[in-house]
Amino acid sequence: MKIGYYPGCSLESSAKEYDRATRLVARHLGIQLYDLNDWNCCGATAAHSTDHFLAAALPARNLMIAEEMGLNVTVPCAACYQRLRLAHRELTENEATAREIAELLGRPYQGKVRIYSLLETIAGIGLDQLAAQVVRPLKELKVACYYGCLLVRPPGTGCDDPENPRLMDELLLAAKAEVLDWGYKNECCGASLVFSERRLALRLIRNILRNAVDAGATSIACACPLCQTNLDTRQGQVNKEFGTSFAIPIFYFPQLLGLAMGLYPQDLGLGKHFIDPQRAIKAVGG
Amino acid sequence: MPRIGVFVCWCGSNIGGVLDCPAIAQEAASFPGVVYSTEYKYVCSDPGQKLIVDAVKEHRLERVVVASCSPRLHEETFRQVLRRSGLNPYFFEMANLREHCSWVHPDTTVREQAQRKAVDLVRRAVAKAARLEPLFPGKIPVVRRCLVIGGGIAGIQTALDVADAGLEVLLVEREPTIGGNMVKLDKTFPTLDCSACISTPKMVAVAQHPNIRLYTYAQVEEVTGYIGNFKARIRQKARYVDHSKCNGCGTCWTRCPVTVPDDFNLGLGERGAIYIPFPQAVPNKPVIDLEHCRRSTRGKCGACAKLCPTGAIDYEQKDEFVDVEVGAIIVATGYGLFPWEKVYGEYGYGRFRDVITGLMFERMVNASGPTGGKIQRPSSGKEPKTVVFIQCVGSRDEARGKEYCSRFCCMYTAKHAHQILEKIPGSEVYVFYIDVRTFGKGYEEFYRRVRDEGAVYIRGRVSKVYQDGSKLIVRGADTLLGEQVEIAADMVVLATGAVPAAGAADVARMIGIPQDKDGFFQEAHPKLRPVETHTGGVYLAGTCQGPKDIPDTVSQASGAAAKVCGLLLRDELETNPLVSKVNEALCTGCLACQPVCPYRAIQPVTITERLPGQPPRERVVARVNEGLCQGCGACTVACRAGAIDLKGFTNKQLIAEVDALCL
Amino acid sequence: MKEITEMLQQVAARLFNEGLEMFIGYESGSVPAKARPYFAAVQGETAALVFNPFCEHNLAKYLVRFPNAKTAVVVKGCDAGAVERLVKERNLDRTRITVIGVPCGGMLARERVLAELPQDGKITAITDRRDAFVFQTSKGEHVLEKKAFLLAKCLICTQNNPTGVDLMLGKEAPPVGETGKDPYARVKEISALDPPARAAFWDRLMDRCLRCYACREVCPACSCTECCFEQAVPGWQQGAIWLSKAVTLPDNLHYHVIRAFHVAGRCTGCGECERVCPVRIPLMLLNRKLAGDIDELYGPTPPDVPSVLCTYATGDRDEFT
Amino acid sequence: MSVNESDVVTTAEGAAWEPKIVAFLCNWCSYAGADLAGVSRIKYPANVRIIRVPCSSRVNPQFVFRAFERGADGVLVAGCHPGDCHYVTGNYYTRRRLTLFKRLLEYVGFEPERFIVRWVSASEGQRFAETVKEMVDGLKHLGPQKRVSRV
Repeated sequence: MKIGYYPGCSLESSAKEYDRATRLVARHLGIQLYDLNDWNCCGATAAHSTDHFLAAALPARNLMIAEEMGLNVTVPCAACYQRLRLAHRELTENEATAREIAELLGRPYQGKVRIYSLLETIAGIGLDQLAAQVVRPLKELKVACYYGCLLVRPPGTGCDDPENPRLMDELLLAAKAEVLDWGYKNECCGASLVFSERRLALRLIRNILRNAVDAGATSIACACPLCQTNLDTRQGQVNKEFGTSFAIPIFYFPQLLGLAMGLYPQDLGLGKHFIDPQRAIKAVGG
Repeated sequence: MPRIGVFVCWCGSNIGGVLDCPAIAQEAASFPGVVYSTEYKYVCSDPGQKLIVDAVKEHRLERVVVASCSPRLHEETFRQVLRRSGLNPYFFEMANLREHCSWVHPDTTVREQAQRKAVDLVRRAVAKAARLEPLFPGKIPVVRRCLVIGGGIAGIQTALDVADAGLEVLLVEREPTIGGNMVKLDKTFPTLDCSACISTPKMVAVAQHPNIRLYTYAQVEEVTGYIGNFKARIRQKARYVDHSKCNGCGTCWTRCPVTVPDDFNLGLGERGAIYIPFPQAVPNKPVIDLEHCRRSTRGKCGACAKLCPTGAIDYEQKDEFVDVEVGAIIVATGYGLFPWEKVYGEYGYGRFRDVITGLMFERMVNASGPTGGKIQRPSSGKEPKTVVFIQCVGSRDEARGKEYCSRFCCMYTAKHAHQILEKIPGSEVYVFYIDVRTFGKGYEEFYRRVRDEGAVYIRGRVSKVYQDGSKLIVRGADTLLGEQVEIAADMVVLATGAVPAAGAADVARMIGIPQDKDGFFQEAHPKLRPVETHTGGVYLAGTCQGPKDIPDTVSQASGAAAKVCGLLLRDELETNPLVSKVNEALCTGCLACQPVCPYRAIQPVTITERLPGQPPRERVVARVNEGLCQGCGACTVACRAGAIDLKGFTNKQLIAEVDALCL
Repeated sequence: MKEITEMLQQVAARLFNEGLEMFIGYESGSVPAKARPYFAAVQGETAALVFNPFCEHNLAKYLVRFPNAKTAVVVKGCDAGAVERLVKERNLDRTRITVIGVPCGGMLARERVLAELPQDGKITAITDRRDAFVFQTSKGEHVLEKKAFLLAKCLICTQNNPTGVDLMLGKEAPPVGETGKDPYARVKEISALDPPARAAFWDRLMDRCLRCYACREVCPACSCTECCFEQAVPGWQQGAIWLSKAVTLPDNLHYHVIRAFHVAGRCTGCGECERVCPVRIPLMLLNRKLAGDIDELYGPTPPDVPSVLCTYATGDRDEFT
Repeated sequence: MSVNESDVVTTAEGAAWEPKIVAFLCNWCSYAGADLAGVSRIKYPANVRIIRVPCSSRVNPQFVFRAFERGADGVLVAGCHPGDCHYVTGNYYTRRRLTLFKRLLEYVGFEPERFIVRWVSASEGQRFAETVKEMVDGLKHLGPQKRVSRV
């Protein structure tokens, strides 16, 4: 399978390990990722919360690049994914905006590009195919799949059911992990509120961690750089603020899939965690 | 050319104040066929009517034109005048000088134009009058028997009322017992009297009524015919128990080795493969659910047959068909619950056992229900201390549910809240609502009482329910305080909205009655004909027409019964003579008219045609059933051959009207 | 063309042996480059049957004249729908009819062909060579490119092999119509005119109508027992008189507009009305307009519905709000 | 739409020409709507002449053409809103028939303003009055319909 790849800025910096794990797992599964030529920022947060037009124009350029390359595109970052999907919708449904953007960027967008989250792309090869690649079943791994908000919302734009998403659960089930049903799958992690409303954001993070741990989870899998950062790097602050003692590793889901496929933990960027994942990795024999 | 009389009405100053009525009458006198023309202050008054009667006699009038107000108001009045004058009442035509002329063109600046328009309108009426034909309502005999489909409280009430009037009733219910949803309820709001105590005596009355024939575990499969003369086919599903032998002793159902989740208790309890739905079922005789019966799943058992003292068990029983003739049909198929599990992910898609529906709560709190009246969490069997009610689940939700209000949920939720607070000391009750609608007698008082008892009403929607350990966390918005609220609940009760009963669409298609956009059966007029349908002889009772509570259901059921009595207690029916007719000589039998008719009044018939010099030939032509035709005329235009015409609005008349107006 | 002609004759002979009572096909006309309908009633008459690129007539309507006989009829791709239409509307008993399909390489415009062939040459054979017809004449061979010599309707033809036939003769013919040609091109041109110009266009055409009713007589969708324009009972008690018989512009326009509307959704597009018009009114421009609108607004009509006007969808486009 | 002085057509007698409109109104909605306009005393131009039919589906396109032949300048057909037909489905057929017929009329050269179809419910007296006003304005702008008129 050939597909365009839009890593987005996070995967070039704080979430490098997400990028690395994604590329490795994709290669292993025979998914050929083609980086979009000269891609630009998707416009998340900074642009989309201040300028409606820019919010569509920035991702539009990336879509046009994909269209020129004749490829659909897969997006690992939840925020990028949502920006691209919403821009596609705006461009195909709102003629006036489409015209304005075409003028600005000097080319029209035909609307031919389909935008997939990384979850959909991997699920697209078939769960059986995936299961066949598993050499190290994640049997001991009690994992709570955490989707966050942007991946599944707004309804109709997300990649899965907004109330009870299942895609990541299915993928990790195929890797033989023990996937838990829990209540905070699609809750907000506080995102960038952590800078302006620190206490509020920490409370949100605390709730997620607590619910996962109460459900019996020994690890959390996620599909969004910001979610991972918040849940991973803020655990210490949460513990300090609320007197808790969380120490639960937060994985990117392709990291776990990679482990199951027998890839080396260091190649999957598993050394970059704040919360040491070694115990969890050892538990699955990694 | 018939002799036409024209009567121009002043309607006091309503017409006379704007138009020159004498001048109109004078001009009308010169129209073709007019032999008498006059004006009068109030033609509809007694002396005005006498004027017509006298003029008909004196001037030997054959057609009458009254130029006055809207025919929607007085056409029938004047037809009666013609009848009294000895003329066919359909020899009458009206010109609408008031609503369509004097009232809308009162200004002196357009007086001349208005006057000219009035004359044109009278000319039109005269042109049509000259081409009127005598029409006679047909007479059709009436079968004095009524079919009631559905044996819930609506069907029961309507059947009893019709039967009490001395008419025969066939009551068909698809479940093994009558009683419907009402008999599942525990108490009824706002009086809190026991639902079963007031409905089971009526069920027994149905079973014992000499004029009611009861078909339970049966379905109407086909309906043909028309008002006064329907034919219906009823399928009596095999019960595998011969009810003529069974004495209802109960040995079989207490000893059946199989246990199946019980649909009467919405899965909260269990029953055997041979069962009666509940102890007061009518008839109080069992049926065998062959799908789960061990004899059919494993090939051996036969315990019930061995135990039955009367030898009533018959595993070889087959479905039977009964063909009946009835004069009227009352549809009372009731409602079902909105399938919330498919839609509402935020309430868990039915994954959480302690999220239940209001109807499940009714069964739980019912002393004869699966828990013996104990309120308990389905997950643990423990008594819940904190209960959250969520209103409008499926109702008032354009995006994912239904746009309409289901009407009774506010009140049953208030009742449930009361029951929790009464039965569980120290319990907490929270109700999330959009609006509280207490539309009935004593309802607002009841709602206030429940609030005073301690139920906390929170105005807002619930965004999420999730399991947190043994608790259900309910997160919602309090829109009055502008805050998010989170409640750790033991049980969540959803006020699921009402939708048409499963199979309503099939019933609609079978009988030929329309459904509204939500699938409820469409009444003939939302205000003035709420129990009739557009199909003559078919009436509606209860929630199949739209969500309603028990008092409204019973009222409508009695209303439908009154309509049926009014219909069936006559010897004959008069049919509306303004119906379509087919000129068979012109009809080519293409039947393009057939699908256009909303009343299925057009059917093909084979006629033998004898043309001079040719052998007789069999040919298919369309024929209009005058009992079914309502006179819309859609078929007349669908017929390209011009073979169908509408009596009272014939092509000839309409063309003459066009010509007269354009003169 | 020769083999199809031979097959036709053989099939006809066989059918008569099996009890056929009437065979409707084509024979050569009395003048060159012309064919005409031919009615064989007995075995011995089958030898005159032919098929060539001048068999432009749609023979389906003739079936109505033999309601009680076992009849066979020859149809081209554009004629097959007419039989279907007549059967659907109960004008024909399908069980009595044998429909014989012939593959069609397109029909030729006679005038143009005659102008091309030598005046005193006698046509001895015609062969279909996919892009051209080859004429053998007593004066030698002539190749007539289809693109230049076919009837206009054949150039937009999409169905030159009949469907729903009982018997198909010969091999399937390759497509005839030019690809990419818009059948509604002319309709669109007329629609683009402003109302007065459109009125002038039609008035000029309608003015020359003779009201001979040939268009109606030949039309397979015009199958009323008695045409509504001719229902006349003398005296003042007569039924509705829809239309005066006067040959005036308003009446002519009335006649043609209503006739087109009558066959709306039922017209099979065979083009016979236009072919038989003695004053060359391009009547298919009316039928095609309606067909185009129906296609645009309502799409294909389900097969169990008599016509597009006998059904509806609640979501039909509403141009009246 | 306003009417320019130069557009005003005068009759032989010199009076300003007034268009004549024949209206077919269904008994249950549009006729009742016109009645309501009367009851509510909503004024509208006196150019319209109403013919009552049980349902808009009773209106044969030939009636429309007939009116034009007899000299009508405009024809109006009004019925219940789709979905609200007294006869359940009648106006759905009307909608198909008259959509095609109106397009055909325009195709053969009738101006769109000559033939109008409107949905007018029994409660829409105002809408009926406005429809008539609009039509009269439009027709005054076009002038008399002489093309197929025999008068």
